[in-house]
Amino acid sequence: MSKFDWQKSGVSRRALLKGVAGLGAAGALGLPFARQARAEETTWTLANSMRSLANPYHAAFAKGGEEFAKSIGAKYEQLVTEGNSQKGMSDIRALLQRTGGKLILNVDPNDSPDARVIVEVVQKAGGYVVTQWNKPDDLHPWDHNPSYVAHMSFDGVPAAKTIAEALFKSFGGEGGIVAIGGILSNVPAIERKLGLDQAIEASGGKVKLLDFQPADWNEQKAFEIMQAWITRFGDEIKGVFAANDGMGVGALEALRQNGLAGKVQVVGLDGIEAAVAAVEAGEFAGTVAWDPMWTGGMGLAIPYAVATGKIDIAKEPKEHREFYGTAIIVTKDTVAGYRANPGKVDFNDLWGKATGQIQYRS
Amino acid sequence: MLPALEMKGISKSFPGVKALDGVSFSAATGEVVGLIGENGAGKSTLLKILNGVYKPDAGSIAIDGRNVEIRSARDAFNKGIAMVFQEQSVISSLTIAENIFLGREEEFLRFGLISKARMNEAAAQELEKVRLKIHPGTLAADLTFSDRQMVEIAKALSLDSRIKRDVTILLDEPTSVLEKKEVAMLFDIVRELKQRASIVFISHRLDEVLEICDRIYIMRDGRVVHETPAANADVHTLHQQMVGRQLQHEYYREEKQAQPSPTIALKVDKLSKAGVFHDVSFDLHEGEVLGIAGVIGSGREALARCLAGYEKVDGGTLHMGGDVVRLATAHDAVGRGIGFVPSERKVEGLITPFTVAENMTLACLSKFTSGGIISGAKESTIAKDWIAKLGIKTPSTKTMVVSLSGGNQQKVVLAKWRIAGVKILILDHPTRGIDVGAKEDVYSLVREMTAQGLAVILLGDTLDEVIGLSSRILVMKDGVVNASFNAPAGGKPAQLEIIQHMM
Amino acid sequence: MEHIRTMLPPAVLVGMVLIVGLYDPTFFSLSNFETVISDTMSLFLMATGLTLVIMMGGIDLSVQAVASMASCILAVYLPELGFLAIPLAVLGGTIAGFLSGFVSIALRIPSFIATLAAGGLVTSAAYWFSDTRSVDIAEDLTGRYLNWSVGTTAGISNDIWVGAVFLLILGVLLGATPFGRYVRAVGAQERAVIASGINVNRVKIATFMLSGTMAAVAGVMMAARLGSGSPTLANEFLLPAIAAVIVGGTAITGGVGSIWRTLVGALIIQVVRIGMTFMGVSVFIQQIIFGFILVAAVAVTMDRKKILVIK
Amino acid sequence: MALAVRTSKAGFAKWRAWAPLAVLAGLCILVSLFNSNFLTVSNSLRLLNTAAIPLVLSMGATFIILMGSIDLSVEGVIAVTAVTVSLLVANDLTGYDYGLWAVPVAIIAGGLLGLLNGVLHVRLKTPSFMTTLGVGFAGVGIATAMLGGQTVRISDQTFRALSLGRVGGVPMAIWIALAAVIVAYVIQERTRIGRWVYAIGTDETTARQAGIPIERTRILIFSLAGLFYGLGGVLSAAQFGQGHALISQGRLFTTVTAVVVGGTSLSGGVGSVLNSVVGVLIVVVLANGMVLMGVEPYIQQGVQGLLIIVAVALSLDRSRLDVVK
Repeated sequence: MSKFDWQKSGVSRRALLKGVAGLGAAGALGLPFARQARAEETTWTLANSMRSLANPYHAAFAKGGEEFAKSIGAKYEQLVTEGNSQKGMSDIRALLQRTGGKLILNVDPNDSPDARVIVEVVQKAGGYVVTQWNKPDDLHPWDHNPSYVAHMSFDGVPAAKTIAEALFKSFGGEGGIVAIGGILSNVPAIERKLGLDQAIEASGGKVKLLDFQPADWNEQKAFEIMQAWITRFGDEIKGVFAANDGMGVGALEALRQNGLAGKVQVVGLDGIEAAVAAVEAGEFAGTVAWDPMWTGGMGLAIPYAVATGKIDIAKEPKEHREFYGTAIIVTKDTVAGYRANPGKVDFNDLWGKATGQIQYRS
Repeated sequence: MLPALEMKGISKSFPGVKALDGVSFSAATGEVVGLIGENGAGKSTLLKILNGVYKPDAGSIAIDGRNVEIRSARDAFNKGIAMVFQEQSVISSLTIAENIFLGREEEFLRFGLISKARMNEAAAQELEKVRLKIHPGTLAADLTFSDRQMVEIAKALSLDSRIKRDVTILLDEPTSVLEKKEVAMLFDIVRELKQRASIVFISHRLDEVLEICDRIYIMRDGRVVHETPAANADVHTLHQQMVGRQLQHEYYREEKQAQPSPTIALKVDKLSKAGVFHDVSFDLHEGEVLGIAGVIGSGREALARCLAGYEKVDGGTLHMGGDVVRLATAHDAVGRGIGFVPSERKVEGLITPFTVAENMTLACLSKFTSGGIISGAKESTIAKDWIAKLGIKTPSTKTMVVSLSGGNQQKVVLAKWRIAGVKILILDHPTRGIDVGAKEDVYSLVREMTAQGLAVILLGDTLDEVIGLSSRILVMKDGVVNASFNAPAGGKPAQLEIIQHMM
Repeated sequence: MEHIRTMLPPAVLVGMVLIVGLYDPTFFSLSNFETVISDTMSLFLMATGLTLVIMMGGIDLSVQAVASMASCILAVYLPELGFLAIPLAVLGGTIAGFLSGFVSIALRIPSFIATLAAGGLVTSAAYWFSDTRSVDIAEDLTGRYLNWSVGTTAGISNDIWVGAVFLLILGVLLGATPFGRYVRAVGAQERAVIASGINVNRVKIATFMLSGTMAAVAGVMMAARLGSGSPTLANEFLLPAIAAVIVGGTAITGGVGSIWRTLVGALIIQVVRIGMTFMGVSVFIQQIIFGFILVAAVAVTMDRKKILVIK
Repeated sequence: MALAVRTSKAGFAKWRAWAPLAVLAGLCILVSLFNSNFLTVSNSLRLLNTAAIPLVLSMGATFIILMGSIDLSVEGVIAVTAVTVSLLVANDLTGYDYGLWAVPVAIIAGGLLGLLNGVLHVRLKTPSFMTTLGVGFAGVGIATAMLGGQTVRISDQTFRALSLGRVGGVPMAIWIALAAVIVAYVIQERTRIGRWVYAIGTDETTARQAGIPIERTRILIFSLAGLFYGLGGVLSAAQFGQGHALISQGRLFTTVTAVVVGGTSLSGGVGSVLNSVVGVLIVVVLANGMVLMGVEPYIQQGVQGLLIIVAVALSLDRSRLDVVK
């Protein structure tokens, strides 16, 4: 509440007024907003880097990082790529420069290839880095000791499979479904589609995939595609699979416009608030919560332990270097429990939620 | 009685030109005042000052005896002065009614909305004044050129019914695009209107001026040189006063007029363009200035543009040096050695934000290129050369042409084609809007070019110019060549002879 | 006065560098400058071709799609074709540029729409080349074939050298050849260029082809840096690239501009972005400030003398 | 004018005015050949419902483009207004509950951003392309900053009825879009600034000569466009039940495309808000149709590109443009 007021009346107006004042003011402009003095030489700066704070998943991711930093009293920096790989990497370089390499970075690379470049620059500068979700298959933390501390991910395939099966169950395990994918070339999009395909195969021909369309992670596009599907397939559609919750919500709203919300169930992944609420309302058959607070906090806690000499990362086993987190399947049955205990993160239990070494397909 | 409008000692300068120099002028209600003079004499500048487009450097304007300052077109309108522009100012995407009342829609507002019905009704009344029987809701884009002109006039006349006092209407060459019938009608309107208005009438057509005006001002080089009641004037004296010199042949460098060579530079055979001109045939000889006379709508402009490859023809053939040539684009024409000096200098002739040197070399850059790179040295050498040759007044070769005077700009265009080495040059109003000194330079240049064997097709700014410069004159009317005159040095045809075939 | 105008964009850049550097002196280091410049190169290269199109008075909205497609072609064909994959990828961009130009000229469709639509076609092609995946480039292939982009020469990153080479080539092309002059002339007053007998359509097509080519070069460099090609690799690059061109002082209406201005523009954008990170400006307001600095920078760097009506 | 002769428009050119409608009809026929459900009442309503937000946005964009300018701030303005309205109606973040009163506030917020566009563009004399690009960036930033990294979900069902409710069996959003079209049409046809937009877009010099206040009109039109985007933002929030900075992703180019496909010329002066209605429907039917016809997903963008070229090629009246850029 108070945060909202501050943001709205303070920052935006001030920025608006001063932004116009021209370039001379541009430098001065930054000053009032500087959140902290420059880094001192001796302490570590912690930073999370991700696509954007405008989506709920990453907002929670950032919060996890902030909380961990608060818990140890360290400086925390937030970087966003705005979907632009180049910007993401430039910001990281700038931060390395500013901190003289004393940087602990937890990064969700904009695109998997970015990870290699990021690891290399951090290693060169003497910082520590953990990557999330995206990295090339042949890039491994143990090849970059000690800077590249770990890669964390969630296995999209089994999660998507489980959630798809929850969807099938919602309509009795027999009928047609439609599926909305992410950007075709994104790794999570590919994994989640694969999980769906496995679930369909496992149904033994009882569930039919009527159509698959990518909506590029965009809820608006998902909305429009869903509208068209309702026309094309009518009541053949028994369920909707969306590769993330945002698109799932878009599809749900299209169903709602046609009086089908709740009648045709939707599933998604990511566990955003809107989706969890829809599970409670009986409109989503389920979602998968990735525990972004854990991702955002633990991605800094582990390298901090390495940087401060608490652990020797080179001696850790591979399942502590590349590992999956614990995905929480949220369905009608489990949602109450999930609400009651949304997964408190214990920053001292470094690998408590790790669930095995990452497997490479393909 | 006080004159409705009086200007005293008005002066106005533009970079490089003194457009008006101490001009005094008056018009009273019930009077049609003619304003004549060659292009560049300062008439349009005077009108634009009255219309608030320009501010005078010196002098005063009085309306009904009170000194006023005219700040904008809107202001002029509120003070009872309306103008019909020489360049049309009808907006094609609006209807006739909307054009008439553009910027003055208040009177049709009801709860902030324009009542189209009332606006159309009011517009219909204005259209009636110009006897235009077209629905006022028609888009201006769908009108013919002369109808647009009538709309323009209606727009000015709408002042009459909206201002309580007597008004002044400025007509800047309103007849140039009108048919004879329409001109007669316009004159009826003017006669009717002058009961309660003073009217300033500008035209190149001296007979029209004599017919409609009560009093005539003759301007030359930015000054009023004569003022005479129309009853005492005749075309011949008016013309002489306008041109201001007895020795026509000296002005046009007649002594240097070359004898055309028998070699044919361009043979035009039954050239046609649907609805514009048809079956035009002539031979253009090397060293010849071929003048084409005709009113707007005679097809001569279109013919010139076709010969320059700007527009496509529908029929007929062109021969150059024994080949049949097709001039589908300007690229083809230039490739064949045909250059065009357009009337719209700043649009088609020059790239105004480019430098003098860049403009001069534009048509033949390859000549100044070695290994794919433009040689700045070569470029500036040739530019300096031509600046000297043509007496172009410019601070340097690197000056943007936008800052040169009209005459100097035109010389840059001519230099461009000379540098490109064209064999045929088509001059479309080459002296439009440039001052007398520059005009004489252009004339000298034309003589010099023809002496070197170039062939020139001339669409003169004035008939006088066509006669003075040309060695042969074609007269076009309604898209066909109506007559042809030889005009050797010392044996020039008379204006009236030619005008007969034009009208 | 003319010279002051010309020097405004670099002055703005220097001013920004000073502001950031005074706030945090670690910004002032050779290695940091090298990093900043080298990070700017892909944006700069993408903006170079665009500069030509904008100077001509058009716009090319397909550049990011073209760069992405080039990255896909490179990644897919590098294992089979080796070095040849590089010219192939660049050629892909040239063809895409030709397509944009052809549609715009032959059908007389404004370049805004023609290139927007062509961008859609190119994206489809990128998906087709990459089989809708992002394609990794193996490290040994990068070492063997792409060192000209990712390595260092004389202690300076090769991408800076590549950028410098193209700055030189395109600078000369635009500043000292007939083609460059025609491009500028078309932007300033197309009808006068036509009237001077120049085949304007050819100039236009060539400009679009160059734009596509340079976008592809940028795409190849991005793929080399990231070790992968993907149909979405250059997403979010289009608007910054246009901004780089305009902030450098090239007029959106055409006729005025140059390649070095675009380099300066790209550097300004990079310094603003990096500078905010250096100064610790909250990410929540970085974008707001970025937006207004863009407007302010254009207001300062724009040369209004040659532009009559601002739309 | 060098070329004094201007003949009345030929019959073919007249036909062009109807080309966008013909393209739309052709497209509809094509799609219904593949899928008979296409031309049903329920699908038509669904299409119109999908078209509602783009319609509202295109109304604003049309005025800007008619003026010969461009507005790239669409997405930023929508983001700000969607977030504003989400925070003011009953929601899970702020505790405010102003109900429908939030709607005018959000729309006015859009208008203010539009005003900012106009003032910066006119006063700083920066081209609208860059001004609106900058303001657009800033808008997305403001929306992000307003939420401060949090998410907001709307719980106010009265507000959501703006999108979900039905009147006479027709979704509310369609009625609102229809109202927006009517308002835009009245502004275009019956108000002074509506007519001045044409005058400015066709010939700014003449418009100035006629005493039209060019600067003020430009600023007003940018503000007006902001109001329409604001309404679009409100409808987006109502449609998805939440507000976030990315809610408008992808709206910019679809809006401009729709306006141009409808036959409004980017060089100004030619077109109408009604053209944009047709243009939006073409774009929406195209997207809908590709799913209905089962076009392979990865070539959809290509097909869309091709069809846009075809549509624009058919509907542009090129006789009016001597130079195409």
